[in-house]
Amino acid sequence: MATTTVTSGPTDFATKLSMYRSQVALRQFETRAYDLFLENLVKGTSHLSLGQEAIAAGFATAMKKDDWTFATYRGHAHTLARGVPMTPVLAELLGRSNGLMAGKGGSMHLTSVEHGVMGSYAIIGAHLPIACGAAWSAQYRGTDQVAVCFFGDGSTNIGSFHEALNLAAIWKLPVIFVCENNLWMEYTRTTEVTSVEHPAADRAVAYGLERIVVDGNDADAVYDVASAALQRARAGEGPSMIEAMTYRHGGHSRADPAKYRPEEEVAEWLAKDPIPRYRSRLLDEGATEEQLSEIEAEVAAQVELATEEAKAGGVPGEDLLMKDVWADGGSSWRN
Amino acid sequence: MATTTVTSGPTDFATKLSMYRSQVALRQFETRAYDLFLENLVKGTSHLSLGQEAIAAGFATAMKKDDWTFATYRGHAHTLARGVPMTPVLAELLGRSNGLMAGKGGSMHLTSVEHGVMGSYAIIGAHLPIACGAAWSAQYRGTDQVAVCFFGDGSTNIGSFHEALNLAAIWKLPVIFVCENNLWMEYTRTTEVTSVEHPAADRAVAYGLERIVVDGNDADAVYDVASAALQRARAGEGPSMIEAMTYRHGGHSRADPAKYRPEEEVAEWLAKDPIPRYRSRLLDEGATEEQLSEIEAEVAAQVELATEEAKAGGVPGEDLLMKDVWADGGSSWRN
Amino acid sequence: MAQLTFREAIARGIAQEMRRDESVVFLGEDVGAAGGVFKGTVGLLEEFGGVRVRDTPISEQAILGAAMGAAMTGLRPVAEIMFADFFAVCWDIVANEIAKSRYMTNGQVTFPLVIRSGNGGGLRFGAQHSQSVENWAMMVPGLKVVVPSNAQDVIGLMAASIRDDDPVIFLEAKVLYSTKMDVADGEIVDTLGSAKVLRQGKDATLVALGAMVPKALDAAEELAAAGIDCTVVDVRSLVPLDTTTILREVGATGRLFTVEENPRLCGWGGELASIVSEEIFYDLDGPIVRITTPHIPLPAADALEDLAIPSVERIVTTVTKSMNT
Amino acid sequence: MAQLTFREAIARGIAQEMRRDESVVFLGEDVGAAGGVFKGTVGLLEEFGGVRVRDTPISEQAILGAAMGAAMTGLRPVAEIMFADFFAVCWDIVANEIAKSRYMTNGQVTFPLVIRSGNGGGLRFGAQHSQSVENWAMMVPGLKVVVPSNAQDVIGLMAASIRDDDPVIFLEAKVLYSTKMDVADGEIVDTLGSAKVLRQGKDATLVALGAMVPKALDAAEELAAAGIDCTVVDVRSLVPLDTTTILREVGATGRLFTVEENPRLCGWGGELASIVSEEIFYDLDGPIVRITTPHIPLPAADALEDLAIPSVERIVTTVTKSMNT
Ligand SMILES: Cc1ncc(C[n+]2csc(CCOP(=O)(O)OP(=O)(O)O)c2C)c(N)n1
Ligand SMILES: Cc1ncc(C[n+]2csc(CCOP(=O)(O)OP(=O)(O)O)c2C)c(N)n1
Ligand SMILES: [Mg+2]
Ligand SMILES: [Mg+2]
Repeated sequence: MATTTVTSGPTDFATKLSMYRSQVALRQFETRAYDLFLENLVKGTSHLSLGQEAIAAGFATAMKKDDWTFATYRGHAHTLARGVPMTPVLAELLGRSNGLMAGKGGSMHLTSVEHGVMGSYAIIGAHLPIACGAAWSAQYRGTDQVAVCFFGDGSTNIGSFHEALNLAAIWKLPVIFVCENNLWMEYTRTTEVTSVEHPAADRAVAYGLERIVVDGNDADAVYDVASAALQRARAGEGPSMIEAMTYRHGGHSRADPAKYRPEEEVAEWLAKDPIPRYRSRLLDEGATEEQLSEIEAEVAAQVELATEEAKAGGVPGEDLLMKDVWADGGSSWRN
Repeated sequence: MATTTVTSGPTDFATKLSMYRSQVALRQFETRAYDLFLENLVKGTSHLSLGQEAIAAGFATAMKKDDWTFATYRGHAHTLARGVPMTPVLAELLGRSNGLMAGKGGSMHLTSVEHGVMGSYAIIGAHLPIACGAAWSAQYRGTDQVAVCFFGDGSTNIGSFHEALNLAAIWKLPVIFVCENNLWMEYTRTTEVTSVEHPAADRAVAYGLERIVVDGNDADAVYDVASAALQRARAGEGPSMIEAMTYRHGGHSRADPAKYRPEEEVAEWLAKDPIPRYRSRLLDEGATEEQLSEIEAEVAAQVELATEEAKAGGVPGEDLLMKDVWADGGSSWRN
Repeated sequence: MAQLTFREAIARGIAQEMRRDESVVFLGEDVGAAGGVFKGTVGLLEEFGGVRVRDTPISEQAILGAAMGAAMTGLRPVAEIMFADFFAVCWDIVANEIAKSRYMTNGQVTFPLVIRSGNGGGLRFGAQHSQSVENWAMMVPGLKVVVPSNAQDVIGLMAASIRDDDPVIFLEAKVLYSTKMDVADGEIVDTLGSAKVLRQGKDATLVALGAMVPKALDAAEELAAAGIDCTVVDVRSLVPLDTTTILREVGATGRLFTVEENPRLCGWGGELASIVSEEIFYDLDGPIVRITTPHIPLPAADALEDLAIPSVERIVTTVTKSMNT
Repeated sequence: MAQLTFREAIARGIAQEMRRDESVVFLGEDVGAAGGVFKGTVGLLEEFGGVRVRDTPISEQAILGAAMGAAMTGLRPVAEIMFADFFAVCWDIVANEIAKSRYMTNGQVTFPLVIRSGNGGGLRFGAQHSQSVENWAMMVPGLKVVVPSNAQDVIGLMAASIRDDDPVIFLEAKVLYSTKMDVADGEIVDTLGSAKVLRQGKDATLVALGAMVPKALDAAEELAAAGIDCTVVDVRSLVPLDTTTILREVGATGRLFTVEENPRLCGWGGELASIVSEEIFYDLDGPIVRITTPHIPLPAADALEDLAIPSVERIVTTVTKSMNT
């Protein structure tokens, strides 16, 4: 797939194992979230990244602790991958007061500033210019932080995509735009409504950027391309745009059975599932079955614990309702 | 300049002469408008196309009567070039009731549906998707009308540019996007805030379109490229994007002395003034000095007459103020 | 007569008009094969084909720009903006272009188009997918604003909106999509600018809109049981506004309570309060009271959202308290 | 003490804060070398350099997105949107992102930013360059809205807005840019949410904003000559709203007249009317009357624009008529 030719991934094996752990955690967490939705405990909507975990894990592994993530409504994976604990994320989905935002944001707006997760944005395209702003701030303040901004293939046709890419390019901002191309918008195939085949990469030239397409179901490949782009950003060489090819295993949102997709397409991509694929690579590269099973079991225990803790969370009340519209903590618009 | 290699212009000489007349008319009209502004008779703002006349004349000459023009706030030239008489246009600038829109629109919103001038739009970018809509309507109704949408170089960085180009491409709409690249936004050089050198042409590829740059100070060259794009649109082959290089002789708007531009740049472009250039070409190609002077004199007489008629126009009153918010002719929001 | 959900009524209303008039076309995201994310357009693609029912990219400015350009050149487009919150990404086309162009051109162009959108909260979708934006539209001269509260009205008001020669913002309370009622067979056409008196009382007048209408009715029942007899008016259309009915009904009881889902500041209820307190000031027997969502972004958690949006209980308490002081 | 124009006051206010705080940065279209199309930022580039004062492309979403992202990561950006009408092309960033993100994240992020913009009519710029959009902003929970009426207030309110940790929409009446007044030397810092009583009367209270303030004052003089003695309140900030002052002054005279440049529907005057008619209903001696631009797009011609926007004459006539019936 285009520019990434040799894939190596992290050089030390411990990092590879932790990148595996990350993917397994995202998978198990979201599988549980789906179960809880079926039990009617997840309120509102939610959008799972099942099948797309390698992108979140690959990037988060390559990023430094104080780099920034900007995610979409499909943001569970990106949030967890940066190290946010499972309990507050799950509690947020359940609308509990021990949720990451005390229930006020919900699944589509996961944010943990402490972990560099600068928000999940639910209106298509908005966070691309916002990520530019964070990158501008890093540039102005002379830190070497980088803003990494994830979005979908369908989001490449909205106006703010264009404005953000141009601004990032002319200001040489340390921002990385990552298009997670899972082929589908909600229920419409993106190529049916897009003027080029690769909606992000084929447009990079319009902003003077390199055309980069990467196998988004291979955490090592993602890690490599992420590392290169991060280095470029830190070196003051400006933004990158990366298109990572992937597929969501389930529907667009929690209630969508995804019947509109051809069976063969689904089968083809299930065969490319990033997690078993990475697992067997690790085995090839020297990991033991025991090591990997242990990781999986540890994650399973975490998910259990998070489930219990989230369910035990309180119901948010009037005090939270009227809190934090303003920086003074309140919501008053009058004296 | 890129794809246009052989320039011929209209094949019959009468059309060439009328294209000359058109340019002279635009020039003389706007020169007069500027004088009237200095006399404090032109109310509000206005944006002149002095120096850019070849684009309006070239396109209008190539278009059919029922094709559509979508212009910007810099729209006097495009409006007149489609055959709208001078008097109502000038009266509109003067805020008179015999104005093209009875004074309700002003210089920035010239519209004459009767002449296919479907509006002048003063918010950057808005009319690109609107032109798509007209083209869609032509496609749906099976007419062979084409929508031609003019905009500036600085307008290529706004979101709706991107949305419109993509929609036009995927729906194969009969619409032509014409970027009049006069190098400057208001007071900022466009290349300073744009990620590519040719802000329209260098981005055509992002929409699967051909890269077209034309000498916008040569009416024949414009005519040729316009004719080809119109033919393409009528043949159902979809949109074109054309970048026409040109220069405004004066400031951005009526009050701007344009001091920010290097003298040599201004001199260079004044030397490329489309009107003397076209005049001497016509002489070369067999026109007589007398013929051309007569055209110029006729236009001058028109401008005189229009000035008188516009000045004689009435002052619009309460009846016009409350008219035509709604299709029933009124403005009532209650019963 | 057939039981119809609110969402089915949307599709029926549009289909009724598409059958009648070839110039009616429909566009939006995921509206064709998928039938819309709220299933409001199920069956349209099948009946009218892909030339009249078009799926678009995620490009709201292009969607509404296309609708505008088509409307001014002979079509009568109906466009879907999936969630009303997304009006913010295409507000220029709505507020600056569609709303103003007829006036600016002294009537040269006309915009017979409808923009329909899922509006409001109650589904725990959080602050960016739950707004009630009726006031965004009411505030802009040149837009008509229609907000039905039940399936029968949906059909008739949709038909009236499509037939109207002016741009109509048609807001569908998402929380009502699954509500059902018996709807008459055959063609249904209603009238814009006509409020409906749903209950006649003598003590106070509750004026409500969209999803707040059933709540106001329920509250009126409870209040009646407690001895406060309320009139309930369903506004149905904010522009044009049926001030005749509203002023008559408020004047008759001498008391006005508005029930608004929108956040408080600059809500339509404020506009009503100003009309009432200017025009029938001397008919008022007591303060005008507005029951609204507090002036905060809407929270996602079910418990919080239920606290935010006016509830039957809050209506009852507020009215009772105000009538007893 | 120095004579200063309103436009010079803008630059002085921003410069005062940029000198004081390195984290204050400025961005917008043509704001650097050109000093802004309204010359509101003349001298900033020269004093603070191109790293702190940045010219942008014509990309309003990118401008405000950049301001937002910078504000949440340690800067205090001031962004210019050239004409307030252009808020429509970036309304999502304002209304859905900046306004809501603090609340949605339960206070994790803060947005110390100011968006300043040329607002309103009077310059014959037509419907797309003359809107008074104060209500667009007031309507959205999470935004503060400041509208100064004179040069001295510009400096102090600009300083207060930049120091405020919340997003402030700072609207400058374009028609006031050339007005002059004596302004104190040295640092000026004012307070958001404080209305000013500019004239004290006993018969009626006129509440005005921005460019309508000088008109209300002139009208009050004429009315006084005719025997109607008016209080004039300059609202100055719509959010936070100084209801204490307003209710006190309206209560004292028993009559409220609002003077609003915005088109009528859902204007801030409606909000005031609803607050007054709920909270001090029994102190009112007569109808609440709003004097606004009619609910139409603004026309370009000078004669028409003058008819549309409230004039001193219209204020006088309206108040007189209402006080005498
Ligand atoms: C401005 C805007 N328009 C429409 C939507 C509704 N919407 C939410 S997700 C989505 C599809 C996005 O597809 P893509 O960008 O490919 O991301 P994916 O969901 O596949 O990750 C749509 C249309 C929205 N949230 N915002
Ligand atoms: C959305 C929006 N932003 C800013 C402006 C203000 N503005 C008017 S014209 C202009 C410059 C446009 O430059 P260009 O597109 O090159 O056209 P030109 O004026 O050179 O013909 C700007 C910034 C506007 N009208 N609309
Ligand atoms: Mg996708
Ligand atoms: Mg230009």
